[in-house]
Amino acid sequence: MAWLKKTDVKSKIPGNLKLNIWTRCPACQAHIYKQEWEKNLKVCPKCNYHGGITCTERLDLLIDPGSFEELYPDITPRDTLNFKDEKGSYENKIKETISKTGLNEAVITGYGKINNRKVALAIMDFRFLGGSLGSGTGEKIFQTAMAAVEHHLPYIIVSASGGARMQEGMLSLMQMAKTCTGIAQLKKKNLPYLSVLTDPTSGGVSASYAMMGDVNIAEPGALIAFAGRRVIEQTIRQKLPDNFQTAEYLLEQGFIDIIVNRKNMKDLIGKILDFNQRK
Amino acid sequence: MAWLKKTDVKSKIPGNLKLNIWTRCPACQAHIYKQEWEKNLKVCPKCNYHGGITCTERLDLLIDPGSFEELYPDITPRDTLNFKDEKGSYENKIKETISKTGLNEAVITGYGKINNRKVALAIMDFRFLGGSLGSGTGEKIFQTAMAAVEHHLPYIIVSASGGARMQEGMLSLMQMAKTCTGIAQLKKKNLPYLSVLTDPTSGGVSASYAMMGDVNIAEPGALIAFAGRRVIEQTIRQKLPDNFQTAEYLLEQGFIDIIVNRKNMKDLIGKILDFNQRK
Amino acid sequence: MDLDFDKPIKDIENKIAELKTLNLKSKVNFASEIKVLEKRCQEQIRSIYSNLTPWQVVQIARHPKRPVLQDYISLIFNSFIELHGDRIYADDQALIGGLATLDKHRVMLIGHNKGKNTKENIERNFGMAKPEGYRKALRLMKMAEKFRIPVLMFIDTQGAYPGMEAEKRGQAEAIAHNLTDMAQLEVPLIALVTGEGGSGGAIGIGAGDVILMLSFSIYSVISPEGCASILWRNAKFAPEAAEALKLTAPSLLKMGILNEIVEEPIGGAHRNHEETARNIKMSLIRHLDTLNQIPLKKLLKQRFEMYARMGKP
Amino acid sequence: MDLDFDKPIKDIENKIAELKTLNLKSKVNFASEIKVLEKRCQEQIRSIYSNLTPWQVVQIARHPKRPVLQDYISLIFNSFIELHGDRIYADDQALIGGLATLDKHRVMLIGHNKGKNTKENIERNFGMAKPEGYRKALRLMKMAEKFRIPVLMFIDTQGAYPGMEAEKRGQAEAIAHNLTDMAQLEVPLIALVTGEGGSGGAIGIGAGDVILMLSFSIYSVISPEGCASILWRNAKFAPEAAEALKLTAPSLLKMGILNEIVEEPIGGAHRNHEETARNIKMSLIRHLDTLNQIPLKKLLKQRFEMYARMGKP
Ligand SMILES: [Zn+2]
Ligand SMILES: [Zn+2]
Repeated sequence: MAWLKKTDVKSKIPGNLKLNIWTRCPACQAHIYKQEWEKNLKVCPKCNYHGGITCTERLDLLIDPGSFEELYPDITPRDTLNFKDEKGSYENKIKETISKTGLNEAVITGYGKINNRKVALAIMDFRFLGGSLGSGTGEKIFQTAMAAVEHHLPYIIVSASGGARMQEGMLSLMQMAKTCTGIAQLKKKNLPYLSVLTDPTSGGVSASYAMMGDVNIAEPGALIAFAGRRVIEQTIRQKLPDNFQTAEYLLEQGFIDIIVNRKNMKDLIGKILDFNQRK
Repeated sequence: MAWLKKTDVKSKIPGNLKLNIWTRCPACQAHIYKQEWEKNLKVCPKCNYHGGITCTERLDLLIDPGSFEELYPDITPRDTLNFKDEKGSYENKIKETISKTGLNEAVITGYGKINNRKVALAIMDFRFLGGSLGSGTGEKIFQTAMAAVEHHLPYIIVSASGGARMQEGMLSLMQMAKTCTGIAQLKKKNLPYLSVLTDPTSGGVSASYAMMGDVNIAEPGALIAFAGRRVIEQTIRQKLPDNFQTAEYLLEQGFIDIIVNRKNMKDLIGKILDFNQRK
Repeated sequence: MDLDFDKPIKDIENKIAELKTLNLKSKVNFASEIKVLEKRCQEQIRSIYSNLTPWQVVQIARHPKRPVLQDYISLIFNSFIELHGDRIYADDQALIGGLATLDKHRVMLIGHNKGKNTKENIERNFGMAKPEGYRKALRLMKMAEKFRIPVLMFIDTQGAYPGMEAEKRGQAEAIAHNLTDMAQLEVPLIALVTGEGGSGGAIGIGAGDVILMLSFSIYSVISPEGCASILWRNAKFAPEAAEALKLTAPSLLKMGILNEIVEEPIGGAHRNHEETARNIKMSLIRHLDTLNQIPLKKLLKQRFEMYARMGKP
Repeated sequence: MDLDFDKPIKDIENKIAELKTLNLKSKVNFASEIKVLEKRCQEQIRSIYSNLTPWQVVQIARHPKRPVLQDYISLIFNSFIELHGDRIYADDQALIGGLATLDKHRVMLIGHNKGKNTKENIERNFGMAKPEGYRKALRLMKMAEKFRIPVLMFIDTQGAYPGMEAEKRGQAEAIAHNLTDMAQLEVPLIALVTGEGGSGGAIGIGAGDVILMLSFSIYSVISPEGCASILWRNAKFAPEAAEALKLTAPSLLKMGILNEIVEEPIGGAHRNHEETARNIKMSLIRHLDTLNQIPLKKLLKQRFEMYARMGKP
């Protein structure tokens, strides 16, 4: 349930290029103008690899400009366990992460509009401790579900997470139950809940709210998993299929409704929400 | 969805035995005193093979003596399609079957008591046109479900059927939807429904009410199937495992809750019903 | 595949084609002859298709040129968002579903997905669904219930797939489960048999508030071949069995199984996909308009009573 | 398997055994010496077991002689009717369930099913359930809801099985589904960690109204070895990770994760199955008596609030 390392998330600049105007696609290794890479929403124009994006970039892609009202911006992780590992304390790690990312938690939440329809949303950010599910993360996702219930809004969660946050121990594991308690409330009130699974969505996040969308939408090629690939390989002592735990594999296995390119995501979500006729 | 032939249902008497006091187990071929066979409820004392029994024999095994109140005894099959095959008309076949079995339909239904608790029940009889699901069969099973709903009783159905009744065409197929409509009413009212699957339970019966028990109970070795073995072998062109479509196989595959010997069936049902605390 | 009873029609059609070729090549104009032949051809079609035996209808219902679900999706619906998977085991391409718009109506469309060629048919298992197909269908019906949109079910299958794996994974349970939950589903359900309505595999997505059939579709408890091989002990008596089973739309309408027949063009749906689609569209819209007006409680009561009546002595 | 920190206890026990043998063989009576040693042994046990490190507790929680579900079934419950299968794919023997009576209470009992020897453990996959296990658990919980009987969940697993097939069939979906539906389940849910509470595999049947732990059981978001190999880059730092993760019952009680600790006998459950079972039984009956008094609406509200509070800043 621990978060996965994802070393290839940042694009590496080829060393032989003096000017900092190129980037390289981590999937197909194609050299791409940085400008083009950005303009193309960090999607490789050659192989359709969907690179990681920040929660604010995601927000811009999904909701009408200027429509975001943030909720619970001040919630930050707390080091309840006084957790220390080889490299130091969790408390210091939190501080560093906050100052490096400018984020207070691995998710931003709030209201926004999609084609002028108000929705509640939560967008995870992998840069913040691997998008791990800490108590603050869980609290924000849960409270936003409650806000959706209160105001009768659809809820959209965009996941990007390695799983539970080890440094919060059982408090982290319990966030699976807590967030699902929120999802259960939406379900009870028959409010639409769309889950968007991006690269990667794994461990305790895939085994809680991320898998429970009325519609589960994924980005192409996204890694979606419960257990890590290496753990599984050690368990079964055999090689796994190449596309194992990709969005495409999960669609075939029946867990993903639809895979959509990043640039069409907003349009698709808007269209699906149009179908809800419940007043 | 047509009923299956079941040639081995009647015990064959070894020809070399002049006196009619022996029978032979169709499964292990052991010679058994007829008296012992009957006393043992038509279960082979050597191999535990559960032979077919009539609906009245089943009734005696399941409910408190003298507690049966029959419902809808006069419902008989009707030849709505005016169905004729090579060997004659369905109408004649109905007449013959009624006079041969003394039954009016492939199921008897009514109220009875299990350890002094009133239940609604339906017991199928394979002798009546292979226990096939005709309009009369469906009507009785459906109406008894409604009676259970009205009087707030648990419902127990003992299935023994080759499937749909071809000679009633689509009217037979529609009994699957009709009986499940009855089961849905029980479900809505949270009334316990126990399904007992005996040898054989297949086709349109397994694909409707028989599979929908809160608890699915089977007799040892019972054939439980959707499609016939031969049809499957023709489709996949390979041999099937020996225990394929037995109660034991279905338990492993997750569709049967519990397999119980005939002599313990009443006790088990009584105990399960004791668990229902809903008033 | 040409149907044998279509031969007189084919003959005239061939003659017309010949004359048309001549028209191009030679100076003589055969326009009036062609007109006469075309009229005769129409008459021939009308005469043959108004006196079909049940076994001939079976042939038409199975015609490889008959429109399949993907044809209807593009001809009838303004948009379709396919949704995949049963959230348990797999995505069955033999039975697909998704969100569709039909004029002003938003619906959940579910249907058997026969292919238009061998490759497609292999991918889609010839429209014979496995338990995961029926479970996907139920999942989508429950989504429709949540969204309060009606469910349209297009039926066209030889039957539920009778393979070992399907049996192992609970074909019977999946169908039974659907029938039980459909009885209480809180949105209108419209079933339409477009081609073959094959037994449990058909009714597994067929227990609607309204049951419609195209005029040359069939709906049967068992295939004529299967019935013949059991009751006549030889599959070659399939025509007799087809007759006896009363599996055509007019027979079933008379027996009260159907609510309505959707007319196919003269000569069958395979001769004119567009007209077939138009007729279906009109019928669906009419029924959606009606069903959407019915209060939920009454809808469920009507559905209950409809199935309570089925085959009532 | 002997625990290394048990060595001083073992030494005294061996000496006692020696004297007892001598007692039989020789004329000299060592009764008083034995008495002294037995007292010292008890003191030794008490002293060791009241100062355990978290890593030592992990060893106890995993002790092969520690009681498993089948021990508890026979020691705690008056009767048990096992119910099989998820009605979808399989019957998972790593996670079993059924109808059980406990004194005057009727309950649905669900639990991880570790074996008592290698053969049993292979049959039961060492108590590591696959999706079908979690789906069976949910089916049984819904049956309990229908019958209005409480659900008891005995947790003892390294984790949900991390195999390819389990992953393929939706381990994540199965656990998520359970957590979501348990939040609204209309009967009391009591979870008890008896041995290892391994991550998602534990919480998949663990989101109860009341969460209990045996005093030397553990409950953790990740195994100490797993945590060490990620954060310390070497599994041999498991003791450090065990310390950091705060995975023992007293730590978790302090953090508000647990409602209560069920005391094990001095020296751990593996030294006295009967006493362990008695303590569990008393605790369960007390909680059942309390929970059964709470009106449904209040029960659901309390459960909601309990999880809303978890880790609230
Ligand atoms: Zn690329
Ligand atoms: Zn025998």
